[in-house]
Amino acid sequence: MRYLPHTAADRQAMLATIGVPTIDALFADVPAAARIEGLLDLPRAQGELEVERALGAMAAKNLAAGSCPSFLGAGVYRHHVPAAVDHLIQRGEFLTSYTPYQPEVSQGTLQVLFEFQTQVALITGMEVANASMYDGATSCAEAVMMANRLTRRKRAVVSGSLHPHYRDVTQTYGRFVGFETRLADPVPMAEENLAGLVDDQTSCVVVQNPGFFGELRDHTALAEACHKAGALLIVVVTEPVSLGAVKPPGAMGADIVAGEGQALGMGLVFGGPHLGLLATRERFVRQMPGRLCGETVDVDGRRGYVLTLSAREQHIRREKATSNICTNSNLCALAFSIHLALLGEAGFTRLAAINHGKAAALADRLAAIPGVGVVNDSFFNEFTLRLPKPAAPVVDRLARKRILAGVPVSRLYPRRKELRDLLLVTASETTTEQDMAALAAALEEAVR
Amino acid sequence: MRYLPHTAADRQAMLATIGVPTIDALFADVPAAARIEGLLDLPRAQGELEVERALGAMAAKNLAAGSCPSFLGAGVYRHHVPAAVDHLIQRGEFLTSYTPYQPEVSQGTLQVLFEFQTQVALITGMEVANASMYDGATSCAEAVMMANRLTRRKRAVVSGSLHPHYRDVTQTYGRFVGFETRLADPVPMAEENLAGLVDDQTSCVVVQNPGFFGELRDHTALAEACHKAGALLIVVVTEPVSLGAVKPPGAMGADIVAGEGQALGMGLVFGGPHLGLLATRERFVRQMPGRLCGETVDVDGRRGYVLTLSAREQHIRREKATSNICTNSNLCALAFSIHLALLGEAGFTRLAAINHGKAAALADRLAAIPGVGVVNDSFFNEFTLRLPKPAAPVVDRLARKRILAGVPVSRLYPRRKELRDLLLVTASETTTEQDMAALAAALEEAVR
Amino acid sequence: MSEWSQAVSNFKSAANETPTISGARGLQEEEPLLFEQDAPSRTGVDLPEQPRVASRLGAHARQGAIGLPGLSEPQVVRHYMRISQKNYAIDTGIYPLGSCTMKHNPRLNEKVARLPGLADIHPLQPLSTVQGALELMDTLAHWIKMLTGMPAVALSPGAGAHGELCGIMCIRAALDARKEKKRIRVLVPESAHGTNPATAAACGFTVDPIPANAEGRVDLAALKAKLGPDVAALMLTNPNTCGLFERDIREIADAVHAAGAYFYCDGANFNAIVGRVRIADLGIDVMHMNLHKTFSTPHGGGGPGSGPVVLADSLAAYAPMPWVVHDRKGFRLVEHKGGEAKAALGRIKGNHGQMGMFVRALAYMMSHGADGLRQIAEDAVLNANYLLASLKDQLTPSFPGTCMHEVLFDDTFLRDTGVTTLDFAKAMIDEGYHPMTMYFPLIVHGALLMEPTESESKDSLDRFIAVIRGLARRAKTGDVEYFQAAPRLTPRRRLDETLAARKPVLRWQPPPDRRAAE
Amino acid sequence: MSEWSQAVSNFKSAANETPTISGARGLQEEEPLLFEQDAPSRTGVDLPEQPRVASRLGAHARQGAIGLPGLSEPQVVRHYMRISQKNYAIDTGIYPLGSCTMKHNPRLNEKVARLPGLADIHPLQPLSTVQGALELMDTLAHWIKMLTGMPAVALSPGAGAHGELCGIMCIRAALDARKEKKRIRVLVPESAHGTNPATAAACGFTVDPIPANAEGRVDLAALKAKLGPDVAALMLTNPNTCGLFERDIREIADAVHAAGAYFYCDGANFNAIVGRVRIADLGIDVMHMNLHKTFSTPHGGGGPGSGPVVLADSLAAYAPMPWVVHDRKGFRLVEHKGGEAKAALGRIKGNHGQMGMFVRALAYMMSHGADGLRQIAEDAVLNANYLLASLKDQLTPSFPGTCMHEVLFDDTFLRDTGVTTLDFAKAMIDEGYHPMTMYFPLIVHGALLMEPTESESKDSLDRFIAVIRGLARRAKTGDVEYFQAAPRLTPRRRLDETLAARKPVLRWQPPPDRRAAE
Ligand SMILES: Cc1ncc(COP(=O)(O)O)c(C=O)c1O
Ligand SMILES: Cc1ncc(COP(=O)(O)O)c(C=O)c1O
Repeated sequence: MRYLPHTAADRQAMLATIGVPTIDALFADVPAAARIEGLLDLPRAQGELEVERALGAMAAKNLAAGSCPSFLGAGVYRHHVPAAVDHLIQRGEFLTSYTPYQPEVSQGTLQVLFEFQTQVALITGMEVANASMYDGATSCAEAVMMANRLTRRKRAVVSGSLHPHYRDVTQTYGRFVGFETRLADPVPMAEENLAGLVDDQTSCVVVQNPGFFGELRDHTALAEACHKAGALLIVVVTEPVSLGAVKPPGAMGADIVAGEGQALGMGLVFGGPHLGLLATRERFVRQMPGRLCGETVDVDGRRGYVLTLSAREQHIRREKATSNICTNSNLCALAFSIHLALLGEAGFTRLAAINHGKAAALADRLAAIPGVGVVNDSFFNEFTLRLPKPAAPVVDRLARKRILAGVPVSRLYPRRKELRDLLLVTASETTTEQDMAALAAALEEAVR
Repeated sequence: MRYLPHTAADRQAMLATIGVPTIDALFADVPAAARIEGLLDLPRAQGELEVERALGAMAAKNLAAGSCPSFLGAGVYRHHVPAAVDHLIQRGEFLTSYTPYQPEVSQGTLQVLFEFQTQVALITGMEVANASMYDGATSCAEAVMMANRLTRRKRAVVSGSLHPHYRDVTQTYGRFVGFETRLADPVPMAEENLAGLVDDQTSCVVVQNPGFFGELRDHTALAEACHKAGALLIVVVTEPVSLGAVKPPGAMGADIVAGEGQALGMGLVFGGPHLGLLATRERFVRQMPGRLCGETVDVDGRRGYVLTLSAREQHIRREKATSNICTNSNLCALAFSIHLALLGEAGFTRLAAINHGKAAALADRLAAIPGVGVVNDSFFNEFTLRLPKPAAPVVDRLARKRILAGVPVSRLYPRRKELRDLLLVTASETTTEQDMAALAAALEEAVR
Repeated sequence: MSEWSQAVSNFKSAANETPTISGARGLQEEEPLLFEQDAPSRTGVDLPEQPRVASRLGAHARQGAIGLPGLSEPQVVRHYMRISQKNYAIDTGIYPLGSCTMKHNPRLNEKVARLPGLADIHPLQPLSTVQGALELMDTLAHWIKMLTGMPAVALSPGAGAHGELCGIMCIRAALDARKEKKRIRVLVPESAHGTNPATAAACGFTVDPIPANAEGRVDLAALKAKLGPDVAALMLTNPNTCGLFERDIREIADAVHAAGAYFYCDGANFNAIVGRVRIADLGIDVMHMNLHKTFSTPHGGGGPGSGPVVLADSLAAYAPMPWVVHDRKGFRLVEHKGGEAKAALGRIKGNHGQMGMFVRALAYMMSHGADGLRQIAEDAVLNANYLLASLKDQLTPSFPGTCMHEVLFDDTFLRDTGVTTLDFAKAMIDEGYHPMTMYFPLIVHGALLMEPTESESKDSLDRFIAVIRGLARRAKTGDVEYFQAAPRLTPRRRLDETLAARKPVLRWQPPPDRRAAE
Repeated sequence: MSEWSQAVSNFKSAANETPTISGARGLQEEEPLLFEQDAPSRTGVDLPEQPRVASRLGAHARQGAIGLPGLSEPQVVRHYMRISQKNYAIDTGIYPLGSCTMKHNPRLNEKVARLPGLADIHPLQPLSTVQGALELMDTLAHWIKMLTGMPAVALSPGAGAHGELCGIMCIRAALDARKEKKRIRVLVPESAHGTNPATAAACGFTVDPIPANAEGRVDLAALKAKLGPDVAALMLTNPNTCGLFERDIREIADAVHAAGAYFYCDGANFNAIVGRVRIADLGIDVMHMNLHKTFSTPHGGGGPGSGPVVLADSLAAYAPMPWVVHDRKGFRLVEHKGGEAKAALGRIKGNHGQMGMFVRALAYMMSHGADGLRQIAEDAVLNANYLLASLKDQLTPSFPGTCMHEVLFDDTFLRDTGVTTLDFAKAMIDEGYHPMTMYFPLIVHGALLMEPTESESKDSLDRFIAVIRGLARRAKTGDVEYFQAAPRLTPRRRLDETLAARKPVLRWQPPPDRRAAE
């Protein structure tokens, strides 16, 4: 077997050194009833060629988004990732290293984290960020738990603008971790009165910007209301590219930003692994979950980096830790950081402007289809269409023509009839004139 | 422009340091008549996405051999290359370094070369090998020039079994470098009497094994005849995988082996870059063309590697050099070496056995088609079919069915009517049962 | 020169016998932060003109600069190349971190994970366009269930700790269904990984530690004594973090079940037993495994991972959404509560789990096959025991007998030398070795926990053994200073962690003058 | 431990202040040869059973073992990871090798070169199945012709020297066609790259050197004096290897043509003038360019390259096969002599040229566009002049005035210091810099030829300048020993090249006892 270096002779020699006659002797502690004798009923070892063919056959049954006009978003965004990103993250020194517990031989990963934390803080307008969470949805749930600890309260008010997966995850965590989630209804373009739901038991209000339906809102007043009531404002960002064009949460007075970083550096990957972002104010840092990298010096006085404030973490504090998270999304953070480093200020803001421009152009085009309306009062690169009929069958029909038309809201809210005709549509720098024309034509036909 | 680090301010500051007002001042030596004012009539700079799309569109117009049953060989062979090979050769330390002129910071490349030279010597059964040539064809021509120098003669006798590209290149070199090439006719399965063509002006005889038509021959007697006449025997190998199963040139008394290494580590790449191999006897090494890596020690007595015997090369000897070659095929040599390192003795011999077995199975199958005959008395993984009609139109017809049936000999010898019905067919470890069935069925139909 | 360059060149280290002007040490380059290489307007990505259409941002446009640095592509590539070279990796050497299973990461897996049909698909595409993806998830689930003998698996957890959370939530849900609100204690051996107590506590349970016996295993009597009607679960790692198989595991399971509690198994060390032990037959109710350990998906410097959770019938109904169902119409996803997901505990992660890891893990499983996976366990255990046998006279094994996939030493062999486990580890770094896990598990003094995995050849282990033995001898001869000054040969030497924690600097800040100028 | 391991651990270097047991130095690992890690039967590639069919090898089966080493995949990956880290690369730092144009190699180009539709096509597929590949070659040819203004291009040469061979063959063919057999002399400036005289000599010409004038350019009078009815060609590099534009180039061309000879231009330094100078207007008959220099295809440690040759009408008819023709039926290849290839000199390489390099070079051209390519030349020249201006008071420029893409110094600044150009270069290595080209061109003493290329940022150059100035000062203060002992910080220190050449060891040999045992 190509991955196993031992020859039969090696194994014999090693058993002799150990002083046991057979390998079975080393498994003597296993209760007989649980021993597997012989081989399981699974295929035998296969060569690269066979494995590649088998998985390639599965891959071939899927419609790759890049091979057709594609307008899906709803928390997962397809952007062009520069070739250097994927090349660099595959370097063995990054790819095959562990958590940087030995800083002397991990300065690579540590410097990446320090830079990543800085980038996340900058684009969100926050003071500090951590080294990543699993994904945006779990980051959101952990942000609520963090707010609970900071406020010593246990009730979260959740906007209807929050992505339904984030709502669900936060609710699940709430049920088992022990906090209450008050969920506002998902209403496109609602002017929610969340401040009105804040009481003295409320630890935080969770909103998303751009919202799930694509709408943009300024939460400055909400932040003030929260603070007045002793609660915190958590702003979720599912499309980080928006931060190149849109007022950042930090400028609205957000206390915690929970985000999804996937749009930068990663592909779609059918939804994971993605990248949970978490940023906050400096004074809250000791209640943050997850790893933090900090600057220090070595014994020679030279600048270097270490994991720090570990007294929050499970491996030091065990049951008193701020979170149970251990492995996070380091390699995704690296991809995000490289992509953002390549973009820089000029590229990032321009990318955002192009995304917005394409979406605006697309919205105009689709709004011209009889019976189809754009619901949004504002948006970044994603907006909601109202169709004259249920959206899901329309999307299925277009998929048969190899057009991925968007996300029918019913996929995420199957039981809400009032959302049945809504379709989320996203454009990006990858969207071409031909893509738009193809969608417009096919949609017009489908809703006729 | 993403690859250019200077800002306008940088350029200004640097011009000021230099003490010239504008960049034009630095181009003052260019005759006015040859200056390009403004921009050439070529497209402007494009982003990654645009370039990728444009080249992707060209790629999409080709039929990738891996996407259909494919049986082409004739000097270029498609094998499965383990994923680790392509990953490792892309490491920037290998990919973006120059020729290892500074050994202290090039031990990576140098150790690779030392290992590569050893591997090539081992599989060819020769004493030493160099660090690579451009490709098999130029390696063959340089081998003849080397033989000319060693024998101080200027006539090469060339077998009809030699690949026509190699024959052509050797002939072109002969014409301009100044040596004679006596070409035997290409006759499938000929028992050539090349020894009979050797005279006291003959520097070498060039044969290929497996021959162009796939046949295997033992050239031991020919080697003896050459040596008796003061000439050298050059054996060409275009399919290195054959050396895992077939008697190597070194065991036949070859003096020089010129080969093509593409089959190991590289893909097809439409014919280049590939990898020229050149191996010989130790006593001929000072007349070898190309780079050589040798073992030595550093000032601390530690083993290390350097480029050596450079007194043969153009950068030291200029017009007295053994060859004008400078840049060779280093990265291809690396790919070859990694692939062979992964295979090892066991994998290499087994790969060869599988190739042979698949070809034998395919030959049996195709020979059963009425009107179709296998011409070969022996072969490794490639053999010649005689069809009942010209081969080229048959191949074109099968290509329209997305079957790449093989190489019609007429593609390489368009003016030899007697070869018109011949088709070269290759099988390898990548050939499946279904591939064989598809070819057999389509061929049967096409020759009916 | 930039400020950074000056800083580096001003530095003259006492430790550097050959100070350089640049601060570089031959091939070991110094590299500033991205932010220290900024030039406004510069970019490493060329983008087309933006379309001219009316803005829909409303009043929400960003004001002012963000502060991101501008670099060209060559600078960015060089930046990451250079800093990458400051990392140790399994690709460059043995990485014997106990409990982390740092094994070879095949490049085939990276390749297939990047096939557009697997990497470039959106989680919310119509299911008709992702049948192959669902098939892959279903196939992976099949392998996992066959390997463990368990009837159900939840694929969505993002890593091991998330799998624990998932498992403990399932237990909570089951207890809730049984209306057993009073079960608030979770028993956790003292040797457990930190995530175990942290998970139990996060879910509102009280963590009750169980001591180990003299053989490094759960003290069965102590366990039994702690069991009672308020106990929700036992969280047990098996093989445990001392590298030992809990040989009483079936009795433990029986006792736990008899007390009405559930048996959670931390399967982080599944590598030791894959293909040799049927989890279902150990009496386990729920177990997570780490695809980034046993099934070789790369650790990536700390993630991403994937922590599937296998469930016995007792808990299967509570598995979180989503999951894949294969019926006559093909594959589909159960994404919402209700109906067939009536009891499901809900969603614990966005989308459908770590697909990128699923592809890699499945490629790994298929490559090894039933035979190779069993061989993995055997070779991993063989390698650990070979280390044990070859080091036991110089180092001090914490427990008698053979071990499983990892071997635990304590610092008795360093007693009175003045050399600590940490010093010893740092000297290993100079020798070109990543240290083992240190000071964990907590139940032995100055723990050194070594897990070589099956990826190491005998020759590699022999070299490692020679170095460890040499260092141990050196420590015993009293050369304390040598150890205390180690490492000397790394890009940075020992770092001041106290300073880092006391005055946290968690991000780059523009220098004061630059901020003022803006 | 293997023999190799023992050898390494026995080594105690005088230079190593901190000797290690393993021989490793922190992250710098020692790595034996593949052959020293052999275990028979082990393999890193799993292959299926071989089909059971009758052998057709006849009497030609291989007898006995080959001697290839058996390693597993983890070992092989680690082997190449480790040794790769002993290389300097443009990815890790400035690589100012004059005449080599070591510029940034974009990863986009690697990506597109691996598209199956470009990488996985056989050169002898029916032309109907490779129309996109031929289109790509045709597009590349169009760019090259537009950039040079020349009417024809031969794409097949495998590298620069091969392009030279192609060009000189074309000249020979043209002379043959003119029946001018007596033209046997080729004039080559003394500053020329070694491939120039080697190429001319290989084609049977006598090489006649032309001296340089005091300004580092061709001595026009000397050239004219050498021209005569037996002169076949002038081979001139422009910009030349002193980094200077041959400002008399049009007069030179006229003189050459007046004498009935051809003007070959070595275009290795095309990077200096791309987009700013029209080659056709310089009077050049034939010129090669190096796609692996100007157009950034990676050097790969010494190749592969690609050396297309542009031809004036005077020589176009002699271009070697194959070439692409675009007509109404699409793209086709001219592969054989005769017909439209009547005068063609024949084939000089297998297949159709370095397709893999064509893809990369075209991606590079399209990425830069007409505007970016011109900017390349400007920035390359700017960077070289910036080095010149910043170093000229410490080092000694060989010639007055500004330079083009590279700057030439001689060793006058080291006179009487005891430090040689080589010593100086080795001290640069300790500082983390690859040295410049040394002792070339031959026309100045102890040459230091620096070509920064356009890829270096101002900050990178500033750091480089500070180090070079610092070293120059150090040399002048008389610290000879420091330089003579350099490099100290590299995986190996100065290597004994004399020993290597005197007793060549060009391959690994099994140790005697092992051979005996077989
Ligand atoms: C025994 C044990 N349990 C749990 C975990 C946590 O797994 P993860 O890091 O994937 O969250 C680890 C990881 O180190 C472990 O070793
Ligand atoms: C001026 C000059 N001419 C010719 C060559 C030869 O080119 P290649 O190495 O591609 O054969 C070089 C390469 O270094 C060169 O610098």
